[in-house]
Amino acid sequence: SSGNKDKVVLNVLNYGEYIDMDLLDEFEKSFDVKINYEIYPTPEDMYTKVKSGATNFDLIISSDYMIERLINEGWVLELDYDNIPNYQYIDEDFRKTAFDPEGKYTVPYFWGTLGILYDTTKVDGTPTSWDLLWDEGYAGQILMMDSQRDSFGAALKKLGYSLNTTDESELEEAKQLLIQQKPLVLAYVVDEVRDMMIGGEAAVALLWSGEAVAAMGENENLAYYVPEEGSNVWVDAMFIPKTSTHKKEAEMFMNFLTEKENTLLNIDYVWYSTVHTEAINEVDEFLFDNPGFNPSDDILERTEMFRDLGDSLQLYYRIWTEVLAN
Amino acid sequence: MVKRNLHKIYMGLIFVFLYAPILVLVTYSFNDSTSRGNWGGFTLKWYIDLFNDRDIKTALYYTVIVAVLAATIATFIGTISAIGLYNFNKTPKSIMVNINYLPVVNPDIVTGLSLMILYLSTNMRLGFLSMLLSHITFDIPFVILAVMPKLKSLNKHLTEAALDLGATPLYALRKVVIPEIMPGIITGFLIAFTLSIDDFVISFFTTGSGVTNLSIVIYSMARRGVKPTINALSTLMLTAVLILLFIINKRSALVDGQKNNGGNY
Amino acid sequence: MGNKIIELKNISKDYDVRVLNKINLYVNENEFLTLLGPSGCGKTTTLRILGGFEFPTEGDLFFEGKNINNVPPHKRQINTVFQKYALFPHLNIYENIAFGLRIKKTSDAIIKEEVKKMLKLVNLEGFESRNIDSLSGGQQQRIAIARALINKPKVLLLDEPLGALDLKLRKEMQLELKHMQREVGITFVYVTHDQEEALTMSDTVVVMNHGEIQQIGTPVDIYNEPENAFVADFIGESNIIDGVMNEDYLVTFLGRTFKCVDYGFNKNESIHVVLRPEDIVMVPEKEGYLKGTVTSTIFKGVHYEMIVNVGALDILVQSTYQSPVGDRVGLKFTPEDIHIMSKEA
Amino acid sequence: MGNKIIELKNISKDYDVRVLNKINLYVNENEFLTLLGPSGCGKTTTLRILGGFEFPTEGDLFFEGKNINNVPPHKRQINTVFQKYALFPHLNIYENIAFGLRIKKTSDAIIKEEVKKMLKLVNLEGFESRNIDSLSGGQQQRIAIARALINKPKVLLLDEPLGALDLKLRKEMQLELKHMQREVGITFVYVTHDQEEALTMSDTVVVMNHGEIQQIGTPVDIYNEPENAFVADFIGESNIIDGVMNEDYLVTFLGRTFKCVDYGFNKNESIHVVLRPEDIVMVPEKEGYLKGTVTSTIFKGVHYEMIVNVGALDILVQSTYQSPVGDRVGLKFTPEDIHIMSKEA
Amino acid sequence: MNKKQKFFAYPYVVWMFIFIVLPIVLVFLYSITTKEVNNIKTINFTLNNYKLFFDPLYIGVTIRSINLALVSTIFCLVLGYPIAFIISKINIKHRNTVLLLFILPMWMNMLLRTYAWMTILGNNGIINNFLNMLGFPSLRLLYNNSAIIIGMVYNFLPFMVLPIYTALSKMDQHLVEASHDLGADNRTTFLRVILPLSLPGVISGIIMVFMPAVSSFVIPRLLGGNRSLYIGTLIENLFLVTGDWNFGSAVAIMMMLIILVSMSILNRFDVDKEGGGSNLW
Ligand SMILES: Nc1ncnc2c1ncn2[C@@H]1O[C@H](COP(=O)(O)OP(=O)(O)OP(=O)(O)O)[C@@H](O)[C@H]1O
Ligand SMILES: Nc1ncnc2c1ncn2[C@@H]1O[C@H](COP(=O)(O)OP(=O)(O)OP(=O)(O)O)[C@@H](O)[C@H]1O
Ligand SMILES: [Mg+2]
Ligand SMILES: [Mg+2]
Repeated sequence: SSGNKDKVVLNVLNYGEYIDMDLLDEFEKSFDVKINYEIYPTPEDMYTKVKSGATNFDLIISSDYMIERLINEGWVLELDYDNIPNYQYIDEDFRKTAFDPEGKYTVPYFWGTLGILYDTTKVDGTPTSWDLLWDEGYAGQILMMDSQRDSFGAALKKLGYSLNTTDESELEEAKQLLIQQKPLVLAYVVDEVRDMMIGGEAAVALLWSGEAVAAMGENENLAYYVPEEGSNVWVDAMFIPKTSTHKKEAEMFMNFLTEKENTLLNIDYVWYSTVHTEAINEVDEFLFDNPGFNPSDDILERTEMFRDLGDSLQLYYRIWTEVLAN
Repeated sequence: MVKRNLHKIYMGLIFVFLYAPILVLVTYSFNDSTSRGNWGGFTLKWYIDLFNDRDIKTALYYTVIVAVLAATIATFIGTISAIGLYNFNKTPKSIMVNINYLPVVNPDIVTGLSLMILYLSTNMRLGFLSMLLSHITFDIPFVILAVMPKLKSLNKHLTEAALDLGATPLYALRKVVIPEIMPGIITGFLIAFTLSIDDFVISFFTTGSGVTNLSIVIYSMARRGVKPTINALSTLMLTAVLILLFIINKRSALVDGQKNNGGNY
Repeated sequence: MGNKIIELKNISKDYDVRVLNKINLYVNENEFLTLLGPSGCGKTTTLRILGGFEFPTEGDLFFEGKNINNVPPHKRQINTVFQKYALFPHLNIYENIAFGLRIKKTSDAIIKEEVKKMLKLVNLEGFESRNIDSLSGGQQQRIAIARALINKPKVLLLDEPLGALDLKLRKEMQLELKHMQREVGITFVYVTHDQEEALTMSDTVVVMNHGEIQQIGTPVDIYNEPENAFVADFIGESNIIDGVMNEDYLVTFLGRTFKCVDYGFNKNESIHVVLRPEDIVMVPEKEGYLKGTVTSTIFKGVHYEMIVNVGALDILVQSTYQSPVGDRVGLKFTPEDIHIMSKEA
Repeated sequence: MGNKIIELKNISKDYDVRVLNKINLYVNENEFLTLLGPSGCGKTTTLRILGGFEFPTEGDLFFEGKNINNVPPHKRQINTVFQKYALFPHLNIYENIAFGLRIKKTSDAIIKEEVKKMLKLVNLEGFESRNIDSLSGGQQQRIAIARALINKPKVLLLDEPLGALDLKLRKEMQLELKHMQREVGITFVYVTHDQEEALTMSDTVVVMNHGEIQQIGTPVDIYNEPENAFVADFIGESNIIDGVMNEDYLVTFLGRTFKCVDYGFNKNESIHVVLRPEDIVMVPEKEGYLKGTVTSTIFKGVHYEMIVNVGALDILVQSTYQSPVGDRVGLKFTPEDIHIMSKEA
Repeated sequence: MNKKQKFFAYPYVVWMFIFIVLPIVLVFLYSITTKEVNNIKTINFTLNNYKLFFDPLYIGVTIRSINLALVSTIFCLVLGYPIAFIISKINIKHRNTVLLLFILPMWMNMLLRTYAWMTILGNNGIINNFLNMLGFPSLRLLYNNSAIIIGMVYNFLPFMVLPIYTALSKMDQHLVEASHDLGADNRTTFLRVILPLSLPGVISGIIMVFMPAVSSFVIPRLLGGNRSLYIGTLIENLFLVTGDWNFGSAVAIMMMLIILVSMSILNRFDVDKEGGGSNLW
């Protein structure tokens, strides 16, 4: 629209479909900044892209363990929280996380859990355990995720181990469990789980809470739970990579997104759990009462966050390859 | 006669096979539900959304611009180079033709990443230009592969005749060789355009600075479920192309007609 | 006639093998020169070297005294009518013929007029907007001629331009071409494997075989004084008989000794005797110098062609009167009809 | 000769326009029949209908008495030598020739022998493993002939098979083909636009023009008794002169009255007089029936061809003696040399 | 043609070197080193990446991928040849339209089209709904090898049809006539003349289908439900998820080798004998 050369250009990188685009327009308008908005499909894609240094991003939204990795590699700038007054509304529980233990680098964006979405018309009773994913009664109706950390997470938790274990024998056990499960699995998918569950294509699915909530909004026969053995909780957060040349404007944008009104707009678009202490009280009833969106505290106590595993990650890759190639 | 009908039935089935997914896609662009799984009634809202969708609009813009530019430039370079290569001696020619084959053989992801490494090691800023260059690079081989056989089947006496009649080699090229190999050039262009418009992997790794294309948008959306807006967009594009085809057909019929009637100038 | 317009000096051409071997030849201005020879003897190759489409492996090519070895085709004032037409399939007939003028940016009005004239010349008026594919071979050939002539070149190269035409049209076109050549004063280098055509049209005939020139001369020279058996045999049908030259004006062949008009050979030199079929007169058996049996007789319109077996040899004889197969006949000829050729020529 | 092997009844063929119009024709077994006519007259089209590659728009086609309108080419015992060779580029020469036998699952040994025989026949021994592209036009044509003949078809269709050969080779091949046709007893339907070739080889000549048959007859009939001016003109070079038939055996043309051998015309009927150039004798001016000036003289090898202007008309004359251009000469001929043709034929 | 026109190709020869050869050299460099190649000082050469490739695990993946690609290619050939043949027989006026209609679906995004196939083939998909309506039980159509093959055939069929069509349409019709004339019926003519003459097109088609089929990762993932690992997915994972570019490069180089070798084998059957499969379209 405006060809003003002197305008600050903010390079933003985010998952696709993870923000209400109107907010970008509004921010541009009110702060006279131009936003170059780019999207990516997976955290790994993000990592490759950022590390390539092709674009000097100013603000990135991504997931916990990937942020941790970048922080560990010294790629993330400390924030000046004075520029982000709205940070006060962020739930204390999310300010100091495993990936940012001192709360220096990030502003949390959304969060969620890993759990099981199931079709009440096809599943008897009220399951509470990971065992449902290994239930031979649902052979050919189980959807797993094509995501090694999540799939291993389910297996490890079922076995009572940590999500972040690097113990080879524990992993070997988990691998055997996954191989044993393979004949029951309809598909290893990521992108389509929600649509498939809405369409009644499968009975049980390993899924993230936000997707589950969205699916439940479309199909009332669906239910979601976080298994009692424990599970994964994840947090997506905003941070500023060291390549940024407009740190101040990036912080302004973080503040902007953390405003209550804007958070509500975003919730309405994204449907993941919010970290905003004020906004949570103003979401509509369906969301507020939904265990996917607003899990009870005891569920949270049972969950664990993914950590950056450093070089041990290779081990996961190798055994996941063996699971798939089997 | 029976055979004729068999042909028709076979082609009919093939076209059903080819267009069934397209039909599904078009149908779901009118689906009043965000999910592909179920039918929520008829709506036009995705078409309205489309015009307000900033993401999709920029992506569409870059997709079309890059595809048109890359296909055009690649067709130009490819045609010229094919003519050049055609005149190479046997061994260098076969080496070049084989190198030319490599991008076709290579997995996109390898091409994309290796091009990215190339740009970065030359300190080139990723963005529109790098994406365009990459598209041109993987388009050219297909153009060459489309043009080369036409050159081979070209009666070589035609060029000679043109030269003989006083045409400079360049004039002969423009007025005789190019028109003669035009079908190959058009095929090459179409293939290049098709590849460009559909490319995700190579674009993703070689773009930056806010430049995206539709494929990147679609792939990045996939996690959260592809919005039916994209279906609406595809439907519109399909319609546009069909209308274009129709017009071209009408026009060429007209031109043909003129050819047959006029001529006495 | 005039000066040499084209000169070939020691031109050779190798592909996998040598297809032209040390060709020396000049063409005078306004001359009608014909390359004549059997299929594969190198006629087309010679023409392509003149046109600039092939480069000689050895030797030099001169045009108006200047070496043009390295001048590209479009800069030579030479136009070609190709053996396989080479019409532009994407252009209609009008545009094919107009091609050369369009390059020169001639005005549309003049082009129109010239094309019309050319179409008339080749007997294809009204074909302007037709497609190349819709023409018969003969028609295509004629368009190719029109396309080359419209450029008014200094030299026109024609590679069997009339090969696809029927005899009637061919004869008309022969006269037409010859006429045109005289009128516009263009030098023609003409390739044919039709001996009669060569004799009819040419000022000079160049007889080739196996990539070498066998004889250069006027039609009359070539026909009446062939320099070797190949030429004699190739030009017109000849009976070629082994013989011995006893002394000047005396030759022995087929077991008999004849008077003749040739001299200058070594005593008892082995030679070829050439007897033209039309020079031999068929007479009752006892009157003939040679006696034999008619083994074949073919109607050729103008005359009958008969083969007479004289024991060791078949002799070809032409006559307007037919002798039935099986007849015993005698053959007679005058000393002037006996042509003697050295075997080494 | 024998029974009708092929019969065409009222065959017509339309493309955009009518190119064959009500062709009626039969071919006898073992006959050598030639279709002769100018370029574009429909010869190839007729042959393609016989071969089964085109379907007649109207009319019926019989083979040995059976209607074969709807019989596909491969079921017809007819083979074709195509005008543009149509050799298989993916096969070498051996395999091209062997093609027909391979289909019949002939044993390799026999194929080898037969191919060898055929290659010898067409004078291309040792070419077995050569590539098609490496052959000259004439050589390709000969391979095409060999490929068709190896099948020993009942009828062989040949579309100007010798068109690309030089005269010498053409004459040899003419004799060869004729010989072979007699030997193996194949019916030949031959297309040519070369009148001499037609006369030389054929048992029957069919003269066509504009898609219609002009005359069917033996070579001698066609040459000596042309049914109309087109045939007379097309077969051999003729002088065709307007005249009036005063009464039987008496004709007036060019202002003089002559005796002739024709009769049966109406009194004072307008007719065409045909005078063959070779029948006209050139005499001193005062001895001639017609007097004129020589305007052109061309050496043709066997004879000279001169044009004599007799005021209203140019008369073509052939003679072994040359009269220089500008000479006043007289022309003489006998009553037998005057051929009268009705104008309506 | 004019020898000088060689120069036309020189710019592209330079281009090829920069944009094709150089990147592949980079990939090769990655495949024979450990970690980054950017820093010349820390470069360490190794053949371990290739050794790893010959692990039965990856050999299994490779063989499975080749099998799948072969089957898809054969299906494309069997389905595509008749299509090319029929199109080449269509009246010239309509031919281009039919060809365009044939390419047109490829202008819709591949991911979208593949999703559409999921809608068609799913357990509650269009086909199964239809079957249920007629009273038949549902079929398991999605997430198996047949679904992958359908997807591959769907996406790559035009790559088979176009080159064959081109070869057929430039064939001299007189050759077919000559064959009939020499006694060959339609079948024999097809086998002995048409097929051999269209062989260059068939070879191009096979190459053009086999190559993307063997390296595709989207189709096995979406339509195959990722139930088994294929080489394309492997490479993608290695580059994107694992970030093991070195091994990824080795696998990519091996895949290129496999394809190049099969190409050169195929080209032996090419009657044009030009090498490099220069007969596409
Ligand atoms: N490009 C080429 N490569 C190899 N050999 C060739 C080439 N062109 C011609 N020849 C060979 O050179 C010889 C002479 O060929 P050329 O075409 O000049 O003969 P020609 O006298 O014109 O014959 P024709 O009367 O059949 O046209 C032939 O043996 C031919 O096979
Ligand atoms: N497929 C076709 N479509 C339209 N017209 C055609 C077709 N084939 C031939 N003709 C026309 O039919 C007429 C007869 O053609 P044909 O090929 O039979 O002539 P021809 O006597 O063999 O001539 P030539 O001696 O030049 O070979 C010509 O005017 C030609 O233009
Ligand atoms: Mg030649
Ligand atoms: Mg013809």
